[in-house]
Amino acid sequence: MYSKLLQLVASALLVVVALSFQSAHAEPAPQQLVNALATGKLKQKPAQIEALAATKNPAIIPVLQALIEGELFYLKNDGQVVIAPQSGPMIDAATGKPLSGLNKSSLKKIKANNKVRRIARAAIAKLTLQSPVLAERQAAVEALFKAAKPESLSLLLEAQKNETDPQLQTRLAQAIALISLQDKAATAKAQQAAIAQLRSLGGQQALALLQAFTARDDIAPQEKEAATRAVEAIEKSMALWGIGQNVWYGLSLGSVLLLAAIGLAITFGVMGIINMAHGEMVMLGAYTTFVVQEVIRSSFPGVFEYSLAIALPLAFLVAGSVGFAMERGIIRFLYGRPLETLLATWGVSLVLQQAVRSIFGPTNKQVGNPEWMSGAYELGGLMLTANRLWILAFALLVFALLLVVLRRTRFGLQMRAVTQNRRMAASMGIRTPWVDAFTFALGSGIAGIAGVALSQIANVSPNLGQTYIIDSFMVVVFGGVGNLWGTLVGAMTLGVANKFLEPYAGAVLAKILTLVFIILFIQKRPRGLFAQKGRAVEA
Amino acid sequence: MLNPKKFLKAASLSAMLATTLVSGSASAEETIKVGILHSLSGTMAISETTLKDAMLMLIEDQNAKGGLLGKKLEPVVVDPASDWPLFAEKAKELLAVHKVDAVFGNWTSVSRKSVLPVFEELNGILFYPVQYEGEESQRNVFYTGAAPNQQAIPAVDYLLENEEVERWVLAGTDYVYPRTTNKILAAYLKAKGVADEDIMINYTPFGHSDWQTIVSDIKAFGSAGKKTAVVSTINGDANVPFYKELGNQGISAEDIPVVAFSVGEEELAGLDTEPLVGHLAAWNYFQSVETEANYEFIAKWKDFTKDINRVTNDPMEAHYIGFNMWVKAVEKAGSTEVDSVIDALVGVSVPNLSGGYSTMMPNHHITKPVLIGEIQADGQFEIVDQTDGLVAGDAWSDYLPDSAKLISDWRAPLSCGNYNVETKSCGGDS
Amino acid sequence: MITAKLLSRFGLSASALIVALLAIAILFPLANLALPPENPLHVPSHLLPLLGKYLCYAMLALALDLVWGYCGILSLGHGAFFALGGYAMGMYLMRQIGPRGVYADPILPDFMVFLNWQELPWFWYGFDQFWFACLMVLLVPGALAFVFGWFAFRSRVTGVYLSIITQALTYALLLAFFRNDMGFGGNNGLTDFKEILGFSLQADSTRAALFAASAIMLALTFALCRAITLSKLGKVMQALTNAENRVRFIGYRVEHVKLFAFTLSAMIAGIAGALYVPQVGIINPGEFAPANSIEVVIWTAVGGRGTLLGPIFGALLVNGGKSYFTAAFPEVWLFALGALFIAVTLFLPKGIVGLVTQLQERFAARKAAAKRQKQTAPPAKPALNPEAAE
Amino acid sequence: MSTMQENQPLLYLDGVSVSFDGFKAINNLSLVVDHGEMRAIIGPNGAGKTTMMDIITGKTRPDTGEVFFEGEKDLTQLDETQIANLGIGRKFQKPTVFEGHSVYDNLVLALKGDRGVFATLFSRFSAKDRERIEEILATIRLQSRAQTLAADLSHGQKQWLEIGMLLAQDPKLLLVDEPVAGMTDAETEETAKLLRRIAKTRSVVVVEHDMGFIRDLGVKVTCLAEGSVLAEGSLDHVSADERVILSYLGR
Repeated sequence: MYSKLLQLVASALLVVVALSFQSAHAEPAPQQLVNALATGKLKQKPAQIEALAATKNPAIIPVLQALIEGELFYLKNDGQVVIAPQSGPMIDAATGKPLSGLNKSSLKKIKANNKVRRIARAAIAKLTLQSPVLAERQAAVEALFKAAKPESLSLLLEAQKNETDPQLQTRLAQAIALISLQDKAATAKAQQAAIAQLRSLGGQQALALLQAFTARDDIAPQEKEAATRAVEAIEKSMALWGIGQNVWYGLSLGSVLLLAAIGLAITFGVMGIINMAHGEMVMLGAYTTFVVQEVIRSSFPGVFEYSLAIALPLAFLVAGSVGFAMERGIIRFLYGRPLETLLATWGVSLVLQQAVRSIFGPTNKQVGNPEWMSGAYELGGLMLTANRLWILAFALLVFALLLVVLRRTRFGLQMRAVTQNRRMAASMGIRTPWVDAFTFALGSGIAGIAGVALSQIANVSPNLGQTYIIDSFMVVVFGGVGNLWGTLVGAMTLGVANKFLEPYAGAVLAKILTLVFIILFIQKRPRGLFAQKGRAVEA
Repeated sequence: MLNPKKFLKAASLSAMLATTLVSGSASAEETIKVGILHSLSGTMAISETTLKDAMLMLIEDQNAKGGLLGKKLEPVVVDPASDWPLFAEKAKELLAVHKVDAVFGNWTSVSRKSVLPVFEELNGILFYPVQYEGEESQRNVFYTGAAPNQQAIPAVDYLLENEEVERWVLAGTDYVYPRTTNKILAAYLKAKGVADEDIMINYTPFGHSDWQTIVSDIKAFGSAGKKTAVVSTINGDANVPFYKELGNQGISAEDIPVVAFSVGEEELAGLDTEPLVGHLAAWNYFQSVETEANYEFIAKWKDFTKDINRVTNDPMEAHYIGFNMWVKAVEKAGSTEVDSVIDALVGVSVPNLSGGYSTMMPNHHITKPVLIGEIQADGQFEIVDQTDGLVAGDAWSDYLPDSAKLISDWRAPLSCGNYNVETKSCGGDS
Repeated sequence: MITAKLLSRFGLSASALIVALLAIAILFPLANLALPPENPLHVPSHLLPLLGKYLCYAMLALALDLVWGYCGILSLGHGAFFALGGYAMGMYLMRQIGPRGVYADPILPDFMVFLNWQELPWFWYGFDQFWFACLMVLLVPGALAFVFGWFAFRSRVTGVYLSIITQALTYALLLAFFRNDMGFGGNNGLTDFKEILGFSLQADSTRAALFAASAIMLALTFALCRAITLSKLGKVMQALTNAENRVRFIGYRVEHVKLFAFTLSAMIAGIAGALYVPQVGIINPGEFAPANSIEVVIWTAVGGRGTLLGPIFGALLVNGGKSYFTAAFPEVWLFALGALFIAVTLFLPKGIVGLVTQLQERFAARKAAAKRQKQTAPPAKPALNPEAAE
Repeated sequence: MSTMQENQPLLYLDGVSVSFDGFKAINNLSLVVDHGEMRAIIGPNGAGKTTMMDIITGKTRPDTGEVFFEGEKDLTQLDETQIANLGIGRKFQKPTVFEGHSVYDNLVLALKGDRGVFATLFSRFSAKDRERIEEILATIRLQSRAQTLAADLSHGQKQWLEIGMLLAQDPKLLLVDEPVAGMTDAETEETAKLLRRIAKTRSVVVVEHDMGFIRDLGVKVTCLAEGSVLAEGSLDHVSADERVILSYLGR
């Protein structure tokens, strides 16, 4: 969230500053100090930046900004530092004048590492803390908040006096609290205020500071007492939020399992085909997304944000038609021999994996996240990442749609009729072979759609399907074969159970325990969570 | 159902088939055979296929230069399918049936461990191109990838010095390489004065895909007011979801940098690196190395694969070095006879791609520079640090009590991979 | 005389297989050790462990067929029993290394020294004794199968539910054995073995002996399975695949019958694993991978399930094919393998053995018809084929 | 056999109820079958006839009520195998034989004997067993088809084979679910004869829809409806009952 916000703000800032800079009557940046950036090793950069910052000249802001963005270069021949944005004209860093007649081969990049970037950001923040632009001030406060260094205390206090925005006021107060709690010279009153402030801020950073504070031996008992109570309060609220967070993680893992399994709930659950190629259908969906994004990148870069929406129907079609072909070509000869479908579909899965490997190569393919699926939302103490949120919503949507198709459409009715009593359905005029083929295609198509969503969080490689196939079978069987609700509840239960075990047992043991749980559960309910009942089952 | 006569016929037929199918193809022209033992299917294909292609390119190149000792080199490619016992079987096939003169291959320690006895028994030569945990030195194996002291320790040094990191998360996949590396690192960090509670060690299974909990733990661990870094020995497949989760939970490299030992250009090709800018990796080679030799190598590679987007990576350079070393050693020995080549290899020096020379040490490890790179938005690394000189691979770590007393020297008179300096004896078998 | 007894007891083709296996057990090692390499009949040294490995796979497939083909229990986790047997043998071989490990620790295997273990975990005790390891080869898979089967069969878990929980079992074991904390060497598993019973594993004679042991063991387990399937219990087992309820209602304890077959099968798989490990030289958690267990099912199906010969042929054929294809067509062999599986399911529903039987029957029928037409031949002999009924 | 057992009815059901998902399949059912008695059970579909058999044979556990065999053996506490070994044989509605085995082997498997796993594994086939099977084959008229695969039998023959298997078990009580469904008239007649002959030596409970067949049997009839007994007595008595006519026969 922060980083996303920062990036946005930073780029806005760049434009604003660049504009204000050009029209400004501020004195130019000190040329000598700017050009010094071209000299020396990485280790000398922090000192160079400090020297620039010490001038308190706003003209250095675009220079530092360019350094952060990796757009600062120097001329190989004379060491003049220039800003070379990815698009647009090059600028002389010291004077801000556009340069012409230079090409990139005559430039050498000025390297920056994390530390340099961090220092540059702090330097910019100090200069923009009192900027008239709200966004700039926000970014500045965030940067100083993160660093929480005593030397910025006076600057922050200064800024606090003049700040008008109430939200930013609070943030400033929090930043000041963070710093003054570490400040040995702070007055008792300031400490009290800081403790209260941090208590309301909450979170790990505040907690750690308060804990460190209580361990100090140069503080008065009242403050120590207050800090201890604040620590307790924060710990308690964090524990509560922690449970909520775990539930969220569990649901989110559950939604991934649900997506992976839902197509299988049709092909395996409803039709009884032990479809080992199910994972490969998911893989096809993911590769479809990759191809769609490739085409968009090369031909229609403008619609990248919609790439997933475009990929969805295509993935459904691609996986669906492969499924259709599979049913027509192979599976229809195997009805009544469910275990042999395992063999044939395993063969199909090998062929599909190798086909994808031959066409696309064995390495991972890059599938990008659209902007709206990046970042995170904070909800109290909960951190909800956007892509997980979308995937959860999407999984539920797919589930609901499938339910509607099965329950409310003619095709769904025919499908259920065929799976329940093939002969009866046939004698009633239902074209059972086509219903079979389309049911299988539907299940495969759904798996393809799942692949689009899973491409956002997983490797897109020929092995993609193999990573999900076992979990998918576990979910369907745990939920009860032939019951969509079972798949939903099964996926969510396993997801949440896994995530609650993980903090105690570690990721590996949690997974083992979940598997053992499934084994034991099946002993208790040999037909899964939502077993079909009645005499029909025995037949 | 079957009568015995028919059965016996079938049995002898299948036995015949078995013999013919493993006896391979005899070629008319006299060639020098080079075995390539990399998985082309299964879970490891993702990394190893590239190395197979790299080897084919190197061999083609050498043949264009006129071959070796006046003969053409002939690559023999087999697919061990990421199946460890199959590695041993295929190694045996390469050595016993195809009679190759050297084998370039394997990725992961377990595959190497699986073939070790085969190379020992049939006296072959194996070049292993991947970074590994060390703790091994075998007469028939030449380790061209990094030992822990050629990757992990310099990376930690960089973070200590440049980022002033005080808290450490050692996150890895649960297998030998991360376990050993983390053990070495923990010992090293403690020696540097890092407290126990400032080190968090976490292991995950292979192919771990749900990183929500662990990433949020890392985040919590890192927001305690001390500068925190993650040292990642997370393996292959699990990296993509790990980095995606890092990006989504908003952990930027400026807050908590992650330094990885198993993430190279090839792995990044499967990722949107925009949110990962600034995370680090330590290798002995990056595609972004600015040397003429490297530019030439990259151009050749893109040309060979007919794909301008193909990237190069560290294990490819390791094969490049290893192959050239072998060629030089064969020329030096004047034959491909295994024992003389093994002897000739020690001390051979060939140019590496980062502008220096790599030398084969008596412990069958090589000297290399160590580079630290930061991930860029274009999927490449920007080199932010480099060791001053070359670092020689250390087979036995000085930070593990039991291995500190071992040394390896395959030159006469010692000729031992695990000589115990305390007991003055060559431990174990050998 | 023995042959006559064999014949009357096991039938023609089964006896032929037993005799052939015993013959192979003697002849192949002889051809390897006694004949000079230039002799056309010489069996090269690298081939023996390879063939030995196939024989172990054949034994595993045979074990699976006993439960799948004869009791209708499709286990997707038989690789687990194989691997456990392998680990038991591997632990013995590890202990045999003694002080010859790279760290020269007299007791602890290298990987333990390496991870700073101070002493041998309790479950490694006893494995320095061959007899104890052999016992464990049988007992560990057997006990696991017994406990697992006890619960599963009593709760009447059947069909895909059973298949999936067997898969969950092997998957859980896979993850568990990957953990270095378990004390089984983690991902690297157990390797770098030196000798068995004092004989070097690198020696051709030891290899030959292991190969012979595999062939003899396969013959023995085959005879055992054959005897069981021909017994009344075998008939009860087969009856399970037709009408489990009927078996129950005429008073057999279905769960006991299944438990017997499952446990025995797991033990056979364990033996196969134990013979496999010294021949391939490594055992690691990869053997627990669910895909491996599925492959066993495929060998069995390719050969023909429900016939004891089928799984043996299937395992030999598929693995031989795999060895060949991975070298001959390393880039595309998966296409060939995948296509093979599809083709077998579509065109050979009863596997290769089924096809042979079918052809034989058709041939016999045509011959009989021709004879009848001629009106000269004596009436066709009744089918002297004990397996025709299967 | 103790005299106490002789005095007790062979099968005793009292106040038995069972419901599936709220649907009461059996509702306060009581039924007594005596030694050597043959009883016919009739009733409309869903009257609970098969469920009643499920309860007697241990396949379904009743929610409430008592089920006793030979006076003291509480069947609700036993499972199918134990109940079968007490001497209760059951023929299913759909003929259930081992289709993969020959007729002869089907009978061999059903033959009374030790059912333990190892006893079965090492069991030897004695001359006495052979005699017994020949006898049963004769009873069910399948001598000529002894070596035929059960799968290749006609529907009626499968029914007979199943009855033959019950005979081989030598049970005290036979539960026969719709034995003549799908049979020709001649076969039906034969089956009635067969059952009457069997009933001379043991108790038989027959569930059937075929009124002609029931009449042929000429035994006491119990009519079930909605899970409880509607009427009991001779066929004429029962078919005269108004409630029976209303709920079953009349429709």
